[in-house]
Amino acid sequence: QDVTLQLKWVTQAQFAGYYVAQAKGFYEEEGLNVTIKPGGPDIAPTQVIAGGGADVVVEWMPAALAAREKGLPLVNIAQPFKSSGMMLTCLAESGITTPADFADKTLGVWFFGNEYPFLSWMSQLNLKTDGSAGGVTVLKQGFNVDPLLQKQAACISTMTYNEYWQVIDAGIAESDLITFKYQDQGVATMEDGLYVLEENLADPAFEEKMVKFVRASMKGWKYAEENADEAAMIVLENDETGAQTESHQKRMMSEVAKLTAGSNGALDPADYERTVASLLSPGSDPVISKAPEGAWTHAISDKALQ
Amino acid sequence: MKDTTHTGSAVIEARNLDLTFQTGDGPVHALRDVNLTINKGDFVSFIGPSGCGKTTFLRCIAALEHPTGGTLTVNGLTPDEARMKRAYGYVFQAAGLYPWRTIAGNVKLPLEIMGFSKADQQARVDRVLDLVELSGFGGKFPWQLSGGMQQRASIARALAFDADILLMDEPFGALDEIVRDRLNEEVLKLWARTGKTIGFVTHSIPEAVYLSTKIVVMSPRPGRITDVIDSPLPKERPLDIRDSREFIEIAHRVREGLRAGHQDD
Amino acid sequence: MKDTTHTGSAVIEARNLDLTFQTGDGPVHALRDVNLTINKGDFVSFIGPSGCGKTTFLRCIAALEHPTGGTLTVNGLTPDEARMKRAYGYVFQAAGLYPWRTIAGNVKLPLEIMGFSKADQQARVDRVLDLVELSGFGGKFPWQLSGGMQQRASIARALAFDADILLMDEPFGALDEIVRDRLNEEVLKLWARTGKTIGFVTHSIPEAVYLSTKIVVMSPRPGRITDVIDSPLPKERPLDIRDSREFIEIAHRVREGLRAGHQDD
Amino acid sequence: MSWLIGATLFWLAAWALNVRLAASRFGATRAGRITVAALFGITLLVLWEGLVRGFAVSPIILPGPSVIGPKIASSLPILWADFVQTVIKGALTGFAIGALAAFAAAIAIDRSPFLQKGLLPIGNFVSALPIVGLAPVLVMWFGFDWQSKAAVVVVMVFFPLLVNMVAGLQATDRLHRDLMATYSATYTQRLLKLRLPAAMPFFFNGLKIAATLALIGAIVAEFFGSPIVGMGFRISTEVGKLGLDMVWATIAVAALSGSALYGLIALIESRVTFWHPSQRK
Amino acid sequence: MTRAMPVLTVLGAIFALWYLAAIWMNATWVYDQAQRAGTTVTLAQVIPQTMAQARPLLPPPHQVAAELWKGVTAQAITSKRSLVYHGYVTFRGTMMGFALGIVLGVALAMAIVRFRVMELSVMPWAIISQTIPIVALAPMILTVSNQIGIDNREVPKAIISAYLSFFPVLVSMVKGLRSPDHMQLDLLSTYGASDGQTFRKLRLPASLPYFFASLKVAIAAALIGTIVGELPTGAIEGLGARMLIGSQFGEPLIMWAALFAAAILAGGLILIVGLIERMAQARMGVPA
Ligand SMILES: Nc1ncnc2c1ncn2[C@@H]1O[C@H](COP(=O)(O)OP(=O)(O)OP(=O)(O)O)[C@@H](O)[C@H]1O
Ligand SMILES: Nc1ncnc2c1ncn2[C@@H]1O[C@H](COP(=O)(O)OP(=O)(O)OP(=O)(O)O)[C@@H](O)[C@H]1O
Ligand SMILES: Cc1ncc(C[n+]2csc(CCO)c2C)c(N)n1
Ligand SMILES: [Mg+2]
Ligand SMILES: [Mg+2]
Repeated sequence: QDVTLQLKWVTQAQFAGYYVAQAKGFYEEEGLNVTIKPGGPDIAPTQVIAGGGADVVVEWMPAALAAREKGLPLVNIAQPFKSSGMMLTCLAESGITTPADFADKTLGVWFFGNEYPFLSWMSQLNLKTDGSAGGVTVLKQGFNVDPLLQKQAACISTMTYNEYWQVIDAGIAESDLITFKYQDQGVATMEDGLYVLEENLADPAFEEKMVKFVRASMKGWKYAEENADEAAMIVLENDETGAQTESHQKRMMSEVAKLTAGSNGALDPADYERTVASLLSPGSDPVISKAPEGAWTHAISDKALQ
Repeated sequence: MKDTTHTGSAVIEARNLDLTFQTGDGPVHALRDVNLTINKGDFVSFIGPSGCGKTTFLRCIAALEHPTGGTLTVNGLTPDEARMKRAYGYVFQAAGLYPWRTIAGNVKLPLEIMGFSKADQQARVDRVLDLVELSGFGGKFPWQLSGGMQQRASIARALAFDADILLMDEPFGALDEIVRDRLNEEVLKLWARTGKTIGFVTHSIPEAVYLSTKIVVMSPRPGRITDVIDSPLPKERPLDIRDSREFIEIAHRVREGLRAGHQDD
Repeated sequence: MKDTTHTGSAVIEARNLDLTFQTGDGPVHALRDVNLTINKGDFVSFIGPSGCGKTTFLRCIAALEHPTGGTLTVNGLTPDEARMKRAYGYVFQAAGLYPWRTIAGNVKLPLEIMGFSKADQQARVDRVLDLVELSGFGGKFPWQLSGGMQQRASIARALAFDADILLMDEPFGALDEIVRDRLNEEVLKLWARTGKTIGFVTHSIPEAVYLSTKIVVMSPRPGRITDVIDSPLPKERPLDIRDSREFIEIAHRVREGLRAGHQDD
Repeated sequence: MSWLIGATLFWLAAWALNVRLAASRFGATRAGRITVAALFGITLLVLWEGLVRGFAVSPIILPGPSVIGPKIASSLPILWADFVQTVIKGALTGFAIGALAAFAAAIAIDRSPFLQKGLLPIGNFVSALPIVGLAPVLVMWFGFDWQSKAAVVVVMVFFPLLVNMVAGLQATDRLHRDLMATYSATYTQRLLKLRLPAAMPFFFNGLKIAATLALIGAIVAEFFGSPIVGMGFRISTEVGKLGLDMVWATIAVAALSGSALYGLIALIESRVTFWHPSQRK
Repeated sequence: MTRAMPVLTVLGAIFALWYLAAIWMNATWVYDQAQRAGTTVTLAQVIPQTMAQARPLLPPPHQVAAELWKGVTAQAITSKRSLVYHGYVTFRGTMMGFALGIVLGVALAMAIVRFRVMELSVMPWAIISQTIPIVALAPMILTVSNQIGIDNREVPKAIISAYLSFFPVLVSMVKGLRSPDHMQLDLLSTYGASDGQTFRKLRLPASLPYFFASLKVAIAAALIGTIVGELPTGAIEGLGARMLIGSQFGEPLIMWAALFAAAILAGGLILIVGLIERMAQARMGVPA
């Protein structure tokens, strides 16, 4: 049985569970032939699945819910990431100590569907993002942490497992940095869930395939959590660009393990409700206009985790 | 105007020929009421000021232009039909060799198009290159030859497929007088040898008088024939015939005809 | 070879002039041992086969080429110095008008460069355009004029700034015989009126004979002077002087000289 | 299905009409040429719409013109702001700076044969390089705002223009040069009266090539960081949000601005180089 | 030697400027770091530190060269860490796009020259097509080709590359196919040549110099297209992907090395096309 998985970003330890499941033969044991497609700057997993380019995608929940409202009925079938790894990392010298200090500062944000958590956070903080006085100036952050190093922004978006360490590696001490984790601010949204198209789930054969897929993937994730270094090496072997480094991936794996810890693969409805609430929160431009229905199911994870 | 009708072996017959070009700023009357008969074996020169329609008339004969009035027959056929029968060899004012073909390749071009056999092609190329004294230069590219040699190659190209009628539009315009004299002699020899019918456009009065059996003087706006002079010179013409009284008299008549045409404007 | 040394009002003096071009495939000996004296008010024609060095010699006079041997003086100065004194008007074989300037703008060009006053510029442009019968065409662009008119404009351009020496390189090569005759007459008139010294290159024997007080016949490889003919024709020359015995005799001598040069190759 | 057939029929009919128009006297006029081109463009749109509807392509993948059109109409303020940011501030500024710099550099190195021999081969080489690759570097150097976009555009247009301009300055007729020599014209006189006018066709040729490069450069550079306005920003965020209608609306604006810039240059060219054979009828 | 001298001098000047700029640009970081550490540094201490940073704003030439060397020689050329491998991927994409672009450009040019309708309707749109920022289309080309069942990532890359490279070929070929003058055409007319013969014997050979001249522009465009195509469409392999990943993972040296590898590839391609052009010219009898 063929399964195509579309990742959200390039090959890195963020997706170690799937590569481990692949390399360790967990998929094979389930009788699956899985193709893992790396993502990239211009690849929207939602668009890929809409175009039939994948059976299942790794996506962040805000983007998935937004797509659902746009008429693409995505359903969360599993949630290997328990916690959010996103944060804003600020230079201490910018004078920011609390979120209240963001006013009139320049903040770097990822767009491409990744801006939703930030926007809902800002609207909770009552900070305007349109550049007007008293609000924040938003920069579309590229693919690296240069804006912080060049002091073009006071804070930039980072993942606990990736960009944050690049700032550190660049030579800035942790003591020179202030970080705000979305998780700690109570605005965390679910990251890196597995989504499929609703209409496909109606097909029992597909459902069964997904059950196997989720089971094997979670096995991969748990293996990766326990054998972080080995998992990192597996990721490295799958990196077709050959530009990733061992130390970086090992560290990323150990950080990712902290985020996947506590998830058995099933989506926690409470997390879901919190995400939806934060996305619906009052503000000039809410990400979704009404609470979605049927956006997740335990049907797959329940069977997979028996 | 003189009617130049003849009977007998007429190869080209123009009757009340008219041609008007439609251009951006109004019609141009290039030929008006042209009557001319050219007989087999004639060497006819056309002379007249710039823009009087010499080229246009030659192009009509070769079916490159189509008259807007009157009739024109070539061997009793329309020019288009005659073209299909390979009736013409046309030599343009500039040599117009294709730069990407060797001299031999250029001469071969019409043969390829007309579907001559490979062996025949080679034989003909050799023969005509010999005729214009270019044997040994077949493998050269045009730019490796002097202007005069290029011009001879273009004549060879027109001769290669044995057309009955050779039309030459100022073929020697760009050459110096000495080379020109030499080529004039050669054309005369060729004509004597092959008995082709030749139409020849020139700006040079001595050239016209030296070469022709019949000189057609034209005048412009609209282009028409003002004089047709039958040359009394013998068929054998050494170069110094040009210093003879007879020659000078014809030249004088041609010059007067030309000047009359120029006075109009 | 004849030594053509004169004393008196010599404007241009060449002594044992030599010029060799260094080219990719070896040196080209363009001029060899050229001796020539041109006096004030002379009309000198240069005639000879293609490549014999006519243009090269004219360019040497105008300091556009530099001889590799011998001496050349213009009004007792080097050609370069003479150029700085605006001694030359040069008419090239092609009209060479600047396409982005009107006819008047083209004629004005040398005047702007030489710093004539605005009013003077306009007056001179009007005068020379009138001289070459182009008044009324000053506002047109070159491509809107016929080839003959362009050539006349380029002559006007060379006349505009009253150079002592007028050098003309085949100025009428591209024109038909009638227009050429007319321009020949005009050049003669101009020369008679202004007393300029004129160097004139041509391929046409009648033209050379008709215009010149001195005809220089050259032969190629290497370019050298084979004959210098002082014309016995009077200064007043109607067009039909060309049918006179004297004219025909000089023409004959020139033709013989040319043919001798050609025999070499 | 009926959509497919309808679109195909429209195509055939429009093509037949165009064939007739092209052969007619009307087809030779300016209005005729525009009509034929416009009809062809409309045919493309109809075919597009027909295919999208006929195959029921999801608007998340490829919206039809009937969706994009209204989107353009309803998003004019955003599109305008993006246009100002990317085209006016980024592309045009960079284009102007690059063009001026190339012009000045060409004249400067024109005086020195040594520099010409040294710089031209390098310039030729550089103008063939994939300069867009420099976009992330320049964003790093010049910051997020339009300055870095303009910098990318400057680098992208500079070398093609320089090479063209230097070639143009040397493209004078030998005859025209000799004429200047017989007048003993000074360097400046030669430059102003002969070489600059003669170089103009080359310069404009370069400008036309550079015009399309400029837009591509400005937009690509926005992918590597930008303020939250701009055409590249819009495209890269809307793709992620599945706002394909907005993406196409932006593409339409880009094509329109590019064509307008190209047309403007062609117009100025026809004024400045009216004398060149290619500009004459 | 006389030809190389000026080029070498200019190159030397560029290198000198490059070093100066590297010192100047990278010094900011050294000073910042010193400030964060609460120490001061002298210029003599700064300069060596600007020459060997891990994340230089502008790496000095020798650092780029070392990285290039490492990328080429430090591993088997089939390794995914080898620049040779990624260069080859980009090269393949470029060649595919180039070939596609040539075919498209020549075919369109032939149709445009033959049919007036094609000229009137297609030509303006061909120009407009070049003003569309292809980068914007890249992701859509990817999904659309995905949907119609093309799973190979090379294909969208080649399409993007062809999209940029067909235009110069088209423009030159139209010019070239139209370059025969009236006389050359009339000559064939007097032979009663058919349309096909006119095309084969005259238009096609006459257009070849234009064709070859356009190839240099087209190959450069194809390379740009491929690299742009490698940036967003997956960023998996190829020099474009290396540039992106280098930028993403804060490894500017990887990016610079990829940039220069692309430059070298471009130089090689141009050289080869130039060579082919010269060989063709020799066969066509163009004076050397
Ligand atoms: N294709 C054309 N369209 C419009 N007018 C034309 C065309 N061809 C020639 N003419 C005009 O027809 C007239 C006759 O031209 P033609 O070329 O026959 O003159 P010609 O006698 O050969 O002159 P020349 O000695 O300069 O070659 C001229 O006025 C010319 O401008
Ligand atoms: N710049 C140059 N470099 C090399 N050789 C040259 C150069 N200019 C002229 N020549 C050569 O010098 C010789 C004389 O040339 P020149 O142009 O003076 O001849 P010409 O008498 O004017 O011929 P034509 O009647 O064809 O104009 C020729 O063999 C020519 O090839
Ligand atoms: C264009 C674009 N910009 C930012 C992100 C954000 N993002 C989401 S997951 C991830 C990897 C973290 O190391 C990153 C950077 C994206 N996906 N696409
Ligand atoms: Mg003619
Ligand atoms: Mg000459």
